[in-house]
This record gives sequence, C-alpha cells and structure tokens, in this order.
Amino acid sequence: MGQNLFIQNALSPPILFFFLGAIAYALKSDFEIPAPLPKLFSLYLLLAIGFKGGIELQKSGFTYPVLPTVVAAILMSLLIPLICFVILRLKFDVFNAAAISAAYGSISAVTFITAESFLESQNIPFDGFMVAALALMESPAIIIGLLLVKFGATKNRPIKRKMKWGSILHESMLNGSVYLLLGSLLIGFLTSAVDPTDIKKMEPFTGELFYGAECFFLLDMGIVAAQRLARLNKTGAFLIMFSILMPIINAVLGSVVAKFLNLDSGNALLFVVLCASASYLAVPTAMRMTVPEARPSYYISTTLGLTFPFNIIFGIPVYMSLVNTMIPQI
Amino acid sequence: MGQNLFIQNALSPPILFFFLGAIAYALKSDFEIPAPLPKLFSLYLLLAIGFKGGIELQKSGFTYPVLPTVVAAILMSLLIPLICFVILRLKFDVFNAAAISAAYGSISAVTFITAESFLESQNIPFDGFMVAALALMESPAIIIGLLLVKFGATKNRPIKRKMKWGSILHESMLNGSVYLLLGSLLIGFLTSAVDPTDIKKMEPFTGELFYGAECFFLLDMGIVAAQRLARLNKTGAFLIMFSILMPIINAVLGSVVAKFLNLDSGNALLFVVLCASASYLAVPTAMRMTVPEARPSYYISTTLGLTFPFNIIFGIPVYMSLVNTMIPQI
Amino acid sequence: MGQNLFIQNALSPPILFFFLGAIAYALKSDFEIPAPLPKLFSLYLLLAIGFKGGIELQKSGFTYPVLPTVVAAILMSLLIPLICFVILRLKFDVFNAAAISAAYGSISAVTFITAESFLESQNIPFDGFMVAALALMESPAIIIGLLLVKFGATKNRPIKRKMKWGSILHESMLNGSVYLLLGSLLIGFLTSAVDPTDIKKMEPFTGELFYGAECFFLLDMGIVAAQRLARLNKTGAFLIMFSILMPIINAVLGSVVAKFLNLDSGNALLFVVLCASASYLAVPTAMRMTVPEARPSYYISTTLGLTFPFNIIFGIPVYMSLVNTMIPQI
Amino acid sequence: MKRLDLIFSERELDDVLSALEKAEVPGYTVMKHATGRGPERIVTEDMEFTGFGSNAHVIIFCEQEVIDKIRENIKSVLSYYGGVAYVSEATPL
Amino acid sequence: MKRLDLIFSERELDDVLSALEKAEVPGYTVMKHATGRGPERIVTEDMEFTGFGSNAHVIIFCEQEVIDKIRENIKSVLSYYGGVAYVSEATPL
Amino acid sequence: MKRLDLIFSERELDDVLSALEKAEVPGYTVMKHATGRGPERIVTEDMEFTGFGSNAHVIIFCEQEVIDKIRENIKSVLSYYGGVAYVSEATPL
Ligand SMILES: Nc1ncnc2c1ncn2[C@@H]1O[C@H](COP(=O)(O)O)[C@@H](O)[C@H]1O
Ligand SMILES: Nc1ncnc2c1ncn2[C@@H]1O[C@H](COP(=O)(O)O)[C@@H](O)[C@H]1O
Ligand SMILES: Nc1ncnc2c1ncn2[C@@H]1O[C@H](COP(=O)(O)O)[C@@H](O)[C@H]1O
Ligand code: NA
Ligand code: NA
Ligand code: NA
Repeated sequence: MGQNLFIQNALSPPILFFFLGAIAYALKSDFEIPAPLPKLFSLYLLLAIGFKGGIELQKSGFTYPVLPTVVAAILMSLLIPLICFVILRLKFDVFNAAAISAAYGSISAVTFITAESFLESQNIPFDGFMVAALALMESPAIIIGLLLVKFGATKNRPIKRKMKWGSILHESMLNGSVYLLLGSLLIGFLTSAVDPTDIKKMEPFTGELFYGAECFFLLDMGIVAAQRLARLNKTGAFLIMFSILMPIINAVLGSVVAKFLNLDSGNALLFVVLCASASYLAVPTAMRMTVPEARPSYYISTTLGLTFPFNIIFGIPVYMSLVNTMIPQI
Repeated sequence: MGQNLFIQNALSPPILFFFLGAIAYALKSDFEIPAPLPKLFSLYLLLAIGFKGGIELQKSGFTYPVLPTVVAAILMSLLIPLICFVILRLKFDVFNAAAISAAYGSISAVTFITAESFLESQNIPFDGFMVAALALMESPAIIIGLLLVKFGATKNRPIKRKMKWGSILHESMLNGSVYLLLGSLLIGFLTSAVDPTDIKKMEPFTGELFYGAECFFLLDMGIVAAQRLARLNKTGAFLIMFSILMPIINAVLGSVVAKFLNLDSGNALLFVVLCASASYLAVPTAMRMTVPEARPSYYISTTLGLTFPFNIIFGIPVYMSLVNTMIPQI
Repeated sequence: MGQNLFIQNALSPPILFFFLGAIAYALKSDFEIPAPLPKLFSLYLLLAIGFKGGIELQKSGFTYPVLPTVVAAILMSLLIPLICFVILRLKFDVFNAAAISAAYGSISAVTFITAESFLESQNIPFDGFMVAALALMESPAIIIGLLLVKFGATKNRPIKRKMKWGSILHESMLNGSVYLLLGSLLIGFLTSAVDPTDIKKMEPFTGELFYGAECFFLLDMGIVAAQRLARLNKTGAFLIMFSILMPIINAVLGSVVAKFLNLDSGNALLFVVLCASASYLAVPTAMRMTVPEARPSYYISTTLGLTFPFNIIFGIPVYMSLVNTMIPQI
Repeated sequence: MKRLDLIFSERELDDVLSALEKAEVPGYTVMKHATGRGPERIVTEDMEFTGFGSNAHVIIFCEQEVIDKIRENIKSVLSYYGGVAYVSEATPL
Repeated sequence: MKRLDLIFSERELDDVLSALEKAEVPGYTVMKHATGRGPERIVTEDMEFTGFGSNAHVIIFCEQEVIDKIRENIKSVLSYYGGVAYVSEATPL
Repeated sequence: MKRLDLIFSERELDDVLSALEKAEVPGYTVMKHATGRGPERIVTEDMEFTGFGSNAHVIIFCEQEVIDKIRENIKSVLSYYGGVAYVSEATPL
C-alpha cells in the first residue's frame, strides 16, 4: 500500500508541477518565473490558508482536540530544535547549530498544503484547525533558536550583537510571513463570527483558486529547490544526512504524539508533517537578522534543497503509511 | 444603529485586511507587497468595476434615474473643487490649492468598492450604473483643477508652463486609470449588447474573484496609508483638518443632492461616497505633470493617508446613517 | 455572413481589450502594464492551455482524427518555413530569411486561444486535442529554421558559430514557453488518467479564470503590437506585404489539408489558424540565441506588429468563412 | 570616454530619450523602478501603482562632444520636473 | 563632487538610509532587486520571495565632506551584515 | 581599485558570470530588467514576457589585474551578442 500511496502522490498535479520546475533547471531550460511573481503566490497562499484556518477554528471552537493539539504543536516546535541542536553541535558552532535547529523546529506551509491536497485526493478527512497549529509553530521555534544563541554564545559575541528580548520577540512575531498568516487567521476567525456572507464572497479567491495557485507556486519551488540542491555539495555529508534523517526522526516523534492525542488519521498526518517539515521563510529571515554569524546556505539550502522536496515527494506517503500503522482506521 | 453599522463595517474582511496592513507598518513588521504587485490589483479592480458597470448600464439603459444621477455626479465633481479652492486659498497658493481641490472633486475607486461591499453585506440593493458616475467624475475634476491654475496663476508662470487646452484634455481623459476604467466600461456596455455568453465567461474573473482581490489590495493600501499618515506631520494642522472635514461637508452636500434625485438608500450612499472621497490615482498623476509647482505630498499624503482611511473606516457607516436619516426606507 | 462574423469577432471582449491597449498607445495615454505582470499572464495561459489540452487528449485517446491531425500539423510546421524561405530569399540573406521562416512555421498560442473563444461564442464545437498540435508545432519550425542556417550558410560563418545538433535540439525543445506548454500537457494527460478529482480542483484556476486572463493579456498585447507596428516603417514594404499575405497563403494551404483530413469546421478553423499564425515567443528567443546575425526587429516586429493583429482581427473571421466554404456544415 | 548618469521621474522618460536621440548618443541604458529622495521630494515604491511614477536611472557612455550636445535639452527637462545629471570618466574595457 | 555606490542586503536599507539622512546627504537613489556575490555569500532572486531579501544598490552624489560624515555609520552597518561601498569622481552635467 | 560596468542581454548572464568567476573576481552585482538601445538594436520591456530577454547590468569592483584577466573572455561574449563594457576608477569608502 505504501508504494501505491507514493505513486498516487507523485502523480498529483502539485508534485508533477514541482518536478516540471526541477527538471527545467536540470535540463538547463531557460524557463523561469521572474521575481516578484513567486512572491505573489507565496503571499496569496499564506493569506488563503490563514483565512480558511480562521474560519474552521471559528466553526470547531476550542473543543477537544483543538486546544491539546495546538499546545502539543507548540511544544514540538520547542522540543525539536533542542534535539536538533544537540545533534548539530557535533559538527557545527553554536551559531550555525542554533539557526539550523530553529528551521527544523518550525514548519513549511507549502509542505502542509501539499499534505492537505494529498489527503483530499485520498478522501481522508482532516480539520481546518490544524492551520492554527501551523501558524503557532513558527514563532516558538525562532525564539528557541535565538535563546540558544543568547545563552550558548554569550561570551563570544561582540557587544553590539548582544541580543535583546525586544528584538527576539519582534523577529519571531512580526516576521512578514508569520504576521500575514496569523493576521489572516484572525481575520477569518473574526469575520466568520460576524458575517457568513462575507466568507462566501471570499471563497472563489481563497478557496477555489487555491489548488491551481498551489501548483503554480510548486512549479517555481521546483526550480528553486533544484538550484539549491545543485549547490549543496559545499555543505558536507553530515548536513545532507541530517536534512533527510531529521525529518524522519521528527515524523516518528510526531506520530507518537499524534497517537497520544488520539487524532484521526487525517489530522495525524498533518501533525506529523508539521513536525517533519522545516522552515525556509520565516526562520531563515529571522536568523539572517539576528544571527549573521550563521551561514545562510546551511539553513536555506538544506531546508529548500533537500528537506522540502524529500518531504513532499517521499515524506508524505511514507508518513501516511506510518500513521496508518500507528492509528488503525475504523 | 450608527454604532452597529460602524462595528459591522470595521469587522468586514476588506477593512480588517486594511488594518492588517496598517498595523504591519505601525509595528515595523517587515511584511510588504513588492512593486509591481499592487499595480496588478489596481489594474484588475479598475478593469473589473468598469466592465461590470458597463454591463449594468446596458441593462438599465438611460432610463430614470440614470441620466440625472450621472449628470449630477459630473456637476458635483465640478462644484466641489470650487468650494475646496475657496477654502484652501486661505492658506495655500494657487498651485497647491488647485491641485488639492481637484483631488477632492474626483473620486476614489477603492472607497467606492468598499462602500459597495458594505451595502452587499447589509443586503441593501444598489444599481450598477453608479459606476458610470464614478468613471465620469475623474476628468471634470482634473479639468477644473487645471483651469483654476490656468486662470488663477496665468501671470506668475513662465511661458513654457503655459497650459494648452490640448494637454489639459489629454491629461484628464487619457490618464492611465481613467482610460482603463472608461474603456472597460465601454467594452462591458458593447459586449453585453452583442453577446451575453461572453459576459458569463468573464464572470469568474471580473465577478467572483473581485472580493478577494479587493481584500488583497486593501492589505497593501493599509501599509501605504500608514506610511503616508506617518509623514503627514509636515503638512500642517490646516490640511489635516481639511482632509477630515471636507469629506464630511461633501458628503452632506451629496446627500442633499441624492435626496433631490430621489435615489434609493443604496444608490444614495454610493453617490455620497463619490462626493466625499478624494482621488489618489488619476488626479495626482495629472497634477504632477501639469502643475509641478504644487507639492505632491500635499495632495497625495492627505488623500491617501487621511481621507481614504477615514472614509472607509468611519465615513461609510456615518454616511449610511446620514442617508438613512434623510431618505427614509420603506 | 463573412461581414457578420467579422463584426461578432471585433465586438468580443478579447478583441475589444486588444483594441483598448492599441488605442492607448496610439493616443499616447500613459496606460501601461509594467513588467513582469504580462509574463504572469503569458505563463498562466501556457500552463492552462497545456493542462486542459492534456486532459482532452487523455479523453479522446489517440483515435481518429487525433494522430493524423497532429502529424499533419507537424508536417505543416516543417513545410511552411520552406515555402517562406524561398520567398524571403528574394530579398533577405540566409540568416534573416531562415529566422523569419521559422517564426511563420511556428504558431501563436494567443491567436489560437482567441480562435477558440471565437468558436465558443459561435457555438461551434472543437476538440481539445488540437492543443497537442499547437504544442508540437513549435519545435519542428525552430529545427527547420536552424537547419536552413546550418546548411545554407555554412561557409560564411566563423567557427565558433558553427551549429551543433545538441544546441539545435536544446533550443527547440527546452525553450521556456515550449517547455511549459509541453510539460503542462503531459501533466494534464497523466493526472486525468490517475485522478479526476484533482482535475476538478484545478478547474477554477485553469478553466474558469481563463477567459478573463486572456482579455487582460490581450490588453497588454494591444499596447505591444501597436508599439511594434509604429516601428515597422524601417522594415520595408516587402516584409510588410509578406506578413499579411503569407498568413493568408498558409491559411489556404491549411484549409486544404483540413478538408483532406476530414476535420469538422471547428477543428478545421483551429488547424488553419495554427498554419496562419506566427510565433513571437519560442522562435524569436531561439533565433536570437543561435542566429545572432538575423535582425530581431525583422522577425519580432512583423509577427507581433502585423501578423498577430491581422490574424485575430481579420484572419479568424476570414478563415472561418474559408472553412465554411470548403467544409460544408451539416 | 564619458559616462553620464541621469536620474529623474520615469514620467519624463520619453522626453529625455528623445533629447538623447537628438544629440545622437551611441546608445543608452534605462533602469526603472528606482526610488529616492532629492532636495524637495521623496519618491517611494507606492508611486508605481498610483501612476505617479517612480524614478528612472539612465546611463550613457559617450564622447565629450555628445555630452556637450546633450546638456541644454536635458537640463531644461530636469529643471522643470527635478532630477540629477552627473558626468564621470570611463574607459572601454 | 563625489559619487558613492553602496550595495548591501535590502533588509538593512532603513538603517543605511537613516545613516545617510543623519549625514545630511542632498539626496540618494535606491535600486532594489539586485542580486550578486560577495566574498562569502551569494544572493539569488529566490531570496525575494522567501523574505530573505535581495540586495539594494544606493547611489549618492554629494560633496567630499558629506562622504566623510557618512563613513563611520555606513561602515558599521556594512561590516555587520556585509556589502560594499565605493567612491568615485563625478561632475554635475 | 577599478569599477567595471557591463551591460548586455540577460540571456548571456550565465556565460558572463562564469567568465567572471574564472577571473576570480572578489564579487559582483547584477541588476536585471534594464532596457536600452545600442548601435544596432533596441531592447524594450515587452522582450521580458516574450522570453527574448531584456538587459542585465553587472557591476564589479576589483583590482586592475582582475580587469586584465577578465578582458578576453568578456569581450568574446560581448562581440558575439552585443553589449558594452566600461572601466572607471573607484576607491573603497
Ligand atoms: N544627491 C543625489 N544623489 C543621488 N540621487 C539623487 C540626488 N538628488 C536627487 N536624486 C535622485 O533624483 C530624483 C529626483 O530628484 P528631485 O530633484 O528631488 O526631483 C530623486 O528621487 C533621487 O532618486
Ligand atoms: N567586488 C564586488 N563588486 C561588486 N559587487 C559586490 C562586490 N562584492 C560584493 N558585492 C555586492 O555586495 C553584496 C553583499 O556582499 P557581501 O559582503 O558578500 O555580503 C553582494 O551580494 C554583491 O551584490
Ligand atoms: N553607449 C551606450 N551607453 C549606455 N548603454 C549602452 C550603450 N550602448 C549599448 N548600451 C546598452 O547595451 C545593450 C546592448 O547593446 P548592443 O551592443 O546594441 O546589443 C543596449 O541595449 C544598451 O542597454
Ligand atoms: Na518542523
Ligand atoms: Na469627491
Ligand atoms: Na504557422
């Protein structure tokens, strides 16, 4: 069955468009999507998933299992960076280890979306409130990353790089993509409480268009991931191993927690995917600002060039099998 | 009831996204929508409202109250600048006074759209032909502004800045946004006469997507308005007062005319909003070209930084109450 | 009836928006659609027609008349450049003649789309597999153009410009727009075999939005075509004649082949339009890279400034009449 | 050879380019979407969507004579709407 | 007159501009969306959509004194995050 | 130090950049989306969506030796497809 899932995932439009982009780079086609068009799609996707998540959260309210799941997600985004940090310190200095750890504690919204699409075509139900978990896993991971630097490297840093609590919170909460996601979530939540007709009027934009826009964006992500992958040789074997094995470890951890939370298989997959995925939007941006000592190529190239494609191509079906094994469906 | 309207308006997605943008700026988030993406949305909105307006105009034909309303709108766009000019001359030279006056005589398409969305969620009907009024209020306001300069400042200007009728008409009729709006109106009008199936095929683009695109655009307008507001301190108290009070005065004028025209409350609100709103697209562009002596910050910062947010946040519900008082609903 | 068709075509939204753009340029309006927004629409249109074509191809399979039609289309894209080359050599050197010939052998996707919209509003059915013909006519035309240079000008070229088979194939198959079109076709073909629900989820993006996006793109094409037309005076009367007469000759050829293939009138029109239209995307790009001796203004200005507008305004209704005469409808 | 840098509102681009063509420059390069601040005005990115226009940066490599021919026309455009023009030395590679 | 060229990550743009304002530059021009490579890092176009930011190229025409006033502040920003700053001669047209 | 300005079609960007890397430049900056006119051709904005490509403007700050190393390779690319290359003086801030 696992192999079946793999093929079904690989032949879905989002993944095929991702391949189309990656192959364009590999074959040296001059196909490209010029800046800032990819930004349009990334803004759109964040706005749309936030907004829809807010609506669903309003519907479900904070009943079981919403609150425990969200809390567990936040805890995972604090715990995972610590595990990563311990592993990464074997090879990297505090700055690099902390920055990479933060990325893996955080999430990739596009991986999440792809997992949702996968569940939809498998006809497995899942709940909209999982987006709240997604939205709330970015900031804690950033904070823990910055704290690791603050306390791990306090002696080595020149005075002007001493981190202040203000800027840690600013970077973690007000980063453009975190802000848009959380803001749209709140707007969806508020609006659907007040006026359901407004929600309906948004539906063609945030709902119907979503799948196509996702495919278009993945086309670009294919090019970008292939470019990053091509440059990965400089990062060394340790990091390459890390960026494949760590998601799997995190997925296993996540599936245990999901079982413990008693989630249905759909929500469980999403939870696992949140744990397994790594951030290439909010976290790298925050790290670049606050930990300039860390090499961006370490935390961007691995997350974008390896972890992201691994997760959407192999990870999702594998994690689905894992979830199916651990959480027997009725 | 007025307070109720205010809250309902403030909690609608367009206004909430506007706030989201404004707060991003206020909190120094790095959230931004890079150029030329906002242009995409402004072009889209102009095309879509023009096109839909043309269809509605075709439907209604030039029966009562279409023609008198449109004529009254044009007259208002000539009259309002004259009133503004008299007031502004107390503090400003001819050039600045004329440029600001023209902006207030003209209209803000986004304010109009927001008012339409407001009416829709209040379930108050309104007519599509009001878009024709909107489209026809830009050029006269520009012309009157330029005439005020031509005759008010004829002696002080160097020869090469003498205004010619040709360039006055060119600036007022062929300005990019006026041109797109009028052109799309005409296309909608023509097409719906010939082939209704073509109209239906446009509907997903110009119709269904509209509300979401409006929200996305208002998100950017929130950032821009907040930036402008932050720079307003240099323009002085007089202009700040003007940019709040003048819309109210114009709204009262507008509501009297609307009552006189016997408009229903929906159309009356739109008419009032047209009078109260000020232009930040066509008029500033035209003024920049023809009246370089005027300071752009005066006529852009006030319209974008104060009048626009005031109108969409407070103005629309206040004007609705005004209209409800003056035009008793059956 | 021919005149009737002409008016119906001229009053359809795509053509009217094209005029709106062209007139903006002619009247020196400052209306413009800044880069890279037109690229967004051209990428979107290629992706959408490819994807939908793939679905249709999956539906129809390779039954009659799919295969013969596609083969005939490929043959036409090899034959037409040869005819063009003979004619053009009367006035131009090998490089320019070959480059222009390749452009006319290839196709214009936007002309094809406009023809489809025309058929839809005429309620004339046509088949989706024609997109496969479209997608497969670009590369052969490029190859034949490069072969004409390779063998026609082999002695005059410096060594470093000697063409290699590898780069000929690379340019013809991996050009950005060819790649996106073929790739999307394949994705549509594969996906619809596996999972029809995924196809449905793409529909709002690739299907419903299409007509509006087409209109928006034609608005920009109007500006671009008018700019090119304005610069055509330098290319000389021969080329101007060529770019109007050659499409007609190719259309006649195409209609004979279409009759021979026994196509219905809808598919026949599309076949004729493919023959008559000339490329301004893939071919010019490929020629620029491999035949830098040819003047781009020759092959871009004529295809964009004359052949393209001629085809969408006059060509489509004329070719329809031609098809109606040759292929009597039941 | 000289290098001339012109920075001004993109709305004057057509005027400036035709002034350059009149002076028979051998070529020029245009970069749009520049923002900035001058002695009086501040030009921000949002001016692009309002139609107000951001700045254009034009670079011309040419001989001193061409610079002399350009001067009058360019200065009259720039004095009207604002903008800057600076000349520096440049040698072909 | 001098011409100062600054190239650095657009995320430091606000810091750099306020350093320029403090030195009372007569004006400046900003061009965003530049990519490039420095001694350590490579900046590519995809950094724009990840929020990481591409480079900004800032040009300032000013007197030598202003350059001297600018130096300290700019250098401290550029030494922190990387970027280059070069001065050359320029004459008003 | 020297400043090298290269302006050419963005389709040759990869070739030019690898020529620069071969000459071991300390860094470079690329600005795309430039339009312009040269002795033969005019490059307009619409070339971006047709895939034909607009121009790229590349700036390199480096020592004279690097310029000398660059020269041959760059010239062969530019002579094939067109484009300009100029050197001027620059001093680090
Ligand atoms: N000293 C300067 N250095 C660099 N750019 C300048 C300078 N002064 C003005 N500019 C540019 O020229 C544009 C127009 O200037 P202005 O003369 O204020 O209209 C500004 O927006 C800046 O982009
Ligand atoms: N030698 C150079 N010439 C031109 N641009 C440079 C040079 N060195 C660095 N840059 C630019 O400055 C940016 C930041 O450099 P870095 O110091 O590596 O962070 C790079 O991305 C380049 O765009
Ligand atoms: N004299 C010049 N000054 C500035 N830019 C130039 C000049 N000549 C050519 N260019 C630029 O170089 C590009 C390629 O030139 P060409 O050699 O005509 O292919 C042109 O499109 C311009 O952007
Ligand atoms: Na994670
Ligand atoms: Na008004
Ligand atoms: Na053809």
